[in-house]
Amino acid sequence: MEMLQILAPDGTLTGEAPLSVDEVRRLFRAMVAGRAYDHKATAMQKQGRLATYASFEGQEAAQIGSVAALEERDWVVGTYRDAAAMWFHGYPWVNLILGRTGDERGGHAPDGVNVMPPSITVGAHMIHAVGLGWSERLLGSDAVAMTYFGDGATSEGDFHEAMNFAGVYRTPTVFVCQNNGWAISMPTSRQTASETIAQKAIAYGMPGVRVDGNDLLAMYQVSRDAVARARAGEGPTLIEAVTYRVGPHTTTDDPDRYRDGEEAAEWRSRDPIARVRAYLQADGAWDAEWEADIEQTEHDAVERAVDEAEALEPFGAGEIFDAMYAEPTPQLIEQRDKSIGR
Amino acid sequence: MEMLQILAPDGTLTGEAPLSVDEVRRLFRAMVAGRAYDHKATAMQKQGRLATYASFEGQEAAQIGSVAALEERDWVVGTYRDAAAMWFHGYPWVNLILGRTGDERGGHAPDGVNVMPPSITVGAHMIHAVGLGWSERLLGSDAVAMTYFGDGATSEGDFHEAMNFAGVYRTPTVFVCQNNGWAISMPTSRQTASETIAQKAIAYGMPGVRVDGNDLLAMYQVSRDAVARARAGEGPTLIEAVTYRVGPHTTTDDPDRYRDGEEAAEWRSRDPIARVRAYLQADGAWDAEWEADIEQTEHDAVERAVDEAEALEPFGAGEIFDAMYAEPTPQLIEQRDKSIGR
Amino acid sequence: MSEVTLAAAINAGLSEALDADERVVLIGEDIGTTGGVFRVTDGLQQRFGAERVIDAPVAESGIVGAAFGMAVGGLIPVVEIQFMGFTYPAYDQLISHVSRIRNRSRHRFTAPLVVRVPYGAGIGAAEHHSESMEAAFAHVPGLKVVVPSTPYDAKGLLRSAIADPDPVVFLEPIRLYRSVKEELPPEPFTVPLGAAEVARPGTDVTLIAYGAMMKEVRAAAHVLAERGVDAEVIDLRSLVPLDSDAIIGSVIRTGRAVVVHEAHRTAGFGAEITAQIQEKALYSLLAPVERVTGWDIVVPLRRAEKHYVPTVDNIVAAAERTMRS
Amino acid sequence: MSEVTLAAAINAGLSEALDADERVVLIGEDIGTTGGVFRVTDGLQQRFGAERVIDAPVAESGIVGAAFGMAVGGLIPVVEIQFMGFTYPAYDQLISHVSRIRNRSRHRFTAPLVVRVPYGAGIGAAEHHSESMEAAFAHVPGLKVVVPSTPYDAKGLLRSAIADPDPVVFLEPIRLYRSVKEELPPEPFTVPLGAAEVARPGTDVTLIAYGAMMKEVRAAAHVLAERGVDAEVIDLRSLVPLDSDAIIGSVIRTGRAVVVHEAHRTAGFGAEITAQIQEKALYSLLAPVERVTGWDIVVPLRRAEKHYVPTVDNIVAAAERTMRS
Ligand SMILES: Cc1ncc(C[n+]2csc(CCOP(=O)(O)OP(=O)(O)O)c2C)c(N)n1
Ligand SMILES: Cc1ncc(C[n+]2csc(CCOP(=O)(O)OP(=O)(O)O)c2C)c(N)n1
Ligand SMILES: [Mg+2]
Ligand SMILES: [Mg+2]
Repeated sequence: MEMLQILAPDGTLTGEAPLSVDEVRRLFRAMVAGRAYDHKATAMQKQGRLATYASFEGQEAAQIGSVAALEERDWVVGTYRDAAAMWFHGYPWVNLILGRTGDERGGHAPDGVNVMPPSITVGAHMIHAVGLGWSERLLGSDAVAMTYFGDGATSEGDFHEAMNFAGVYRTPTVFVCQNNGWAISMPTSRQTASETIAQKAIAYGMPGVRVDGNDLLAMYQVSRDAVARARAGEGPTLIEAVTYRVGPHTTTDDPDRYRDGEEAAEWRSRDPIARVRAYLQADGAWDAEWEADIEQTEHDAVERAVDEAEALEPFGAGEIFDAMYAEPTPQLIEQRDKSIGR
Repeated sequence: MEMLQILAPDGTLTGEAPLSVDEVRRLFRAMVAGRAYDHKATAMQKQGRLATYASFEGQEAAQIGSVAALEERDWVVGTYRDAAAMWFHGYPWVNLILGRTGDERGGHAPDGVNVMPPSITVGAHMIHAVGLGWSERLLGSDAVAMTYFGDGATSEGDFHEAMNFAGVYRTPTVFVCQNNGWAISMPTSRQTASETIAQKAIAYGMPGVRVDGNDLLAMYQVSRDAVARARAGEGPTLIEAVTYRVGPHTTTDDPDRYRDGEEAAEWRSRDPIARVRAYLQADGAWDAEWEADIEQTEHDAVERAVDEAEALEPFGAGEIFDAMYAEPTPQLIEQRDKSIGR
Repeated sequence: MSEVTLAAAINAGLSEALDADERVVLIGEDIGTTGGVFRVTDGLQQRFGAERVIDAPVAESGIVGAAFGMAVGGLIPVVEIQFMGFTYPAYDQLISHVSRIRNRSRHRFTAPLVVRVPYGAGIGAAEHHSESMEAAFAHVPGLKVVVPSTPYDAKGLLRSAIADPDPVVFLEPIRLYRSVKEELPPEPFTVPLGAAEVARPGTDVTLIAYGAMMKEVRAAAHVLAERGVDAEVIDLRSLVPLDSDAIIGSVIRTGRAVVVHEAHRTAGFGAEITAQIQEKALYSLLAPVERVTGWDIVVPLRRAEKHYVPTVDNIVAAAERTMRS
Repeated sequence: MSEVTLAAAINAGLSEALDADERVVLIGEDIGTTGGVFRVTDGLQQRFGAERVIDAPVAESGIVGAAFGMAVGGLIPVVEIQFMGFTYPAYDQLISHVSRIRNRSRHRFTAPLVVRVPYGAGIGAAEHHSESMEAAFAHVPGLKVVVPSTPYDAKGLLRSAIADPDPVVFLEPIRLYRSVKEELPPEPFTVPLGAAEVARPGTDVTLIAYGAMMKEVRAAAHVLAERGVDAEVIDLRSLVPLDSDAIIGSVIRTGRAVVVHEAHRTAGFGAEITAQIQEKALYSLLAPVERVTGWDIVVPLRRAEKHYVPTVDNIVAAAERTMRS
């Protein structure tokens, strides 16, 4: 299968840009923000302020290029590695950080923000996006659901069931697989004997497209088209974003145990942010000062979110009981009383 | 995708026959035997002598044509609807009948018969065939495992995981999907948006073939090739046998609730046994007396198996505890004592 | 008014719910054109259309997962899984997602869905068709588990389950689908979740059960009465939330208890009930609480099934044992 | 000889088993090149090759299902599931197939596999990484469930589990992987399945626990001793088969019992133990059996996890409550 590319690694256009320069600047800024968060979170984990953290460095274009195709009313259903997409769609940094500190309140998106808490189990959440889009349709809305998952997740049975349901019911679902080459220590080539992830769409009677996941413009274009199809009632699409996890799986992982450093170095040189920078620069729409400026601003926003998250008192012994049901059962009330007293 | 056919519905050859006339006569006889069992079991259920029964009428060629490609050391892993294939591979009629009367001893295949008890859960057993073939390879044998399942089973996540494992590890597995048009009341067209089942193989990097499941010769040919590939270490194959369930799903089902009688009538006219009969007849290798003779003999064999099954005393209150573990746990011994006394 | 079966009562409850609230949808295998393997959804697709009464591919995890997404999105899905033995592929969706979304989003997202599950043995069905694994659901925080034993309760509890803001596993005793009948009031009604019912008041011994075993337990109380033992019968109706007060109150009065279920003994729900009784009523106990349960074996097939399912005699004998102390 | 951790003891047990029997194979996610998320299989793929130490795709049902087929075919697979929270997708394979094949084939086919599962909270892990759902396995007839709490038992029980002709779910307390150490004999040894161990003899009250909670329970016995209460500590080691005799014998002597587990309270395995005690030792009980357990809530994340896991204080307090009667 062919891989769509619009922006060559050196930043030159090989096709028509689907976005204006202003729009590209906006998305460039979002990628920079994502990276600011990513670096901050990695650093915090090293200081023991976060539980494990899963970096998405190198996958910023795959996430921002796709999520940018959504309207506010649409849904994002992603994983532990999709913070940039979630944030772009309205999930505040403070929530993301809270979650990573180990606080359930991170999962409480603000009202009106249609972003599910990140899925930690691999593979089970794509069918949720199918259900969400389906409910929107039955409730008379044209909102669509975009779901993010990795190459590893395609091995789970639930991936298959989600794809099959979406195909059969033509639900407004956009499946975005970030094929980042690895599932912890397992290379994609050992995850499946299929040559591409995109071709798996054939098994479900839906279109599958393969796209350079480090190319913001190509990501945007295929996502825009998939969203438009879904919104028009023409059914789901599988997008395979070919990208790479340049960092470790999580902060507890040591990639040197299973892969060659050169591979990662090679992919670092295909950095999606650098590619857009080169494009904007060639267009005269970039200068170092501007980037330094937005970087500082976005970094500060993350810092503020960190402060806010860390200022929040952890749950007391009683509060952990408060959200199991709308009303606690008698058993839970009894247990809560014991817990406070115990 | 094209559908392979060698024997046209009127019994004329459209390609080269992969079997000698003598071999075809042998498989014809096996199909006749299968039907004798099927009719007997359906009748017994109506008399209340069996629990529910799932008829495979019309699917005899799909089963016999494929299983005939196996050697004795190979494995058969099928469902409640695959009695003909299981029997051909050595699973005695008495076991099949016992199982349907509701007796666990039906699941005890004779030593050396590599046939798993029929899977009642839909979809979960294909991965067992993957594991079985894998174990054969690791133990130094070239035996392969053939697994039977329906169109409905392809919707289960376990189908996907089985196919994926087989693809990744190139296990000696032959996946035989009998696409018989229906999964209880669900037509295949609503089970998946994929145009064919065979094309699902693409998602796993394995060959998929579509074949006329009512054509004994075509079934044999694709199965023989798939088995040969598997045995040679060249990996798994998905075979989609296009056929039809002319009877009800099980004896408790009423197909008139969900499908047009004409469709079944139309398929009855494409009977796989009649097709081979016409072929043999044209070849001068069939006469009515011979068929009457084998039919009687096979029918008698089934009758003897029925007698044997029905003569077996049901388990007593104690025996139901005997096969949970190699050695019963203290808890089970205590419960057995209670059960005998209670 | 005529009497209706438990199956018909559920059908009526579903029909009313579909009528009352556009957000209610049904999804399951073969629930549409055939009305389900037990005909519990008979006629509903014809009446409410295939968009609201949805025939699903054979994929239980997908069905529950999709229904979860629908519920988060604002619908009220009522899932049917054909038999309890086919819920296991959906166990992960139920535990990891359905039961947790309220907690992991601190009330922002909720999953007000109902999973209807025919359960239990006694009809000589095939392998995997006779399961009673309610304990595996009752142990999962965030789920509610409801088990009716009469047509009235079935309809009333179902309406409550559908109205409940949290996910409910709704267990339907296969054996009682058509073997119990009663007249139902013509107007809609509900039965609250979490409230046990004293099915028969008594003073000597408390028989505690739910769902499929209630028929045997009621019959056992009758036999015991004839033998001069006045048994109180409690139908739990909900396992989660559990009406512990009803259990403890009764046992404190009677001093004796027999807990009955068809499920396997080890780590069955009867252990929980027994543990609670000894925790809260130990000093009232005149005899050990007896558990009458299925054994720790796969439910035997048709020819030997009867050796598995607890009988009236077993229950009577257990009650009499408690009377001897 | 130097001391080894529980993780290292398991590694040594696996290594010995791979050495001793060619039919033993390991399969799991990331167990090869990385040696698993907890490094329990460290070095084994390098030593025994990728054909016998198999890195699997992310598909738990497939892993268990394939291992099942392998086991029927004559191998002895030892599966690793990365965390207990990821066993649920494989629940159907375990219940419907692994646990049943011996019964449904009346001994013709068997599944002598082991499923290794890191479990339990206490390390501030992410969602789904702190589960203690042992009751959901113990309730399944046909499975054995084993839970070591020391390096010696871990190695000895593992060898027995691998040698066992039936499927064993082998639960490894994450919290103890590296926090307990002891010297092991250089020669191979086994610890039988189904035999509890008296970890500390005592006369006043019996503390019953297993796996992850043993450290707290041992410490509680120590505190109690300082306060003049002589606690007997029983480490169950196996939940199925259960050493009921050890439990009952002890409680008959002490008259008091505290059952401890980290799993949720409702329908947890502690209910089974409690039920058995009151069934067989009611007249010896001087006080209600206490259950000290995790609550009926999703295990809280890192910042509030401590409010969930039972503590030494909780156990001491429960034991002291039993002493008051
Ligand atoms: C059901 C389940 N199984 C296993 C895991 C452990 N695990 C966490 S991430 C991961 C790899 C996922 O790889 P992929 O889907 O490619 O996503 P990536 O991490 O590369 O973004 C695994 C196996 C899990 N979280 N859930
Ligand atoms: C896991 C599971 N879900 C549901 C069922 C109920 N059921 C039995 S057969 C069947 C349809 C299977 O259709 P298909 O795979 O096409 O096989 P066929 O019956 O047509 O041979 C269903 C849904 C089951 N046995 N197991
Ligand atoms: Mg990946
Ligand atoms: Mg079919």
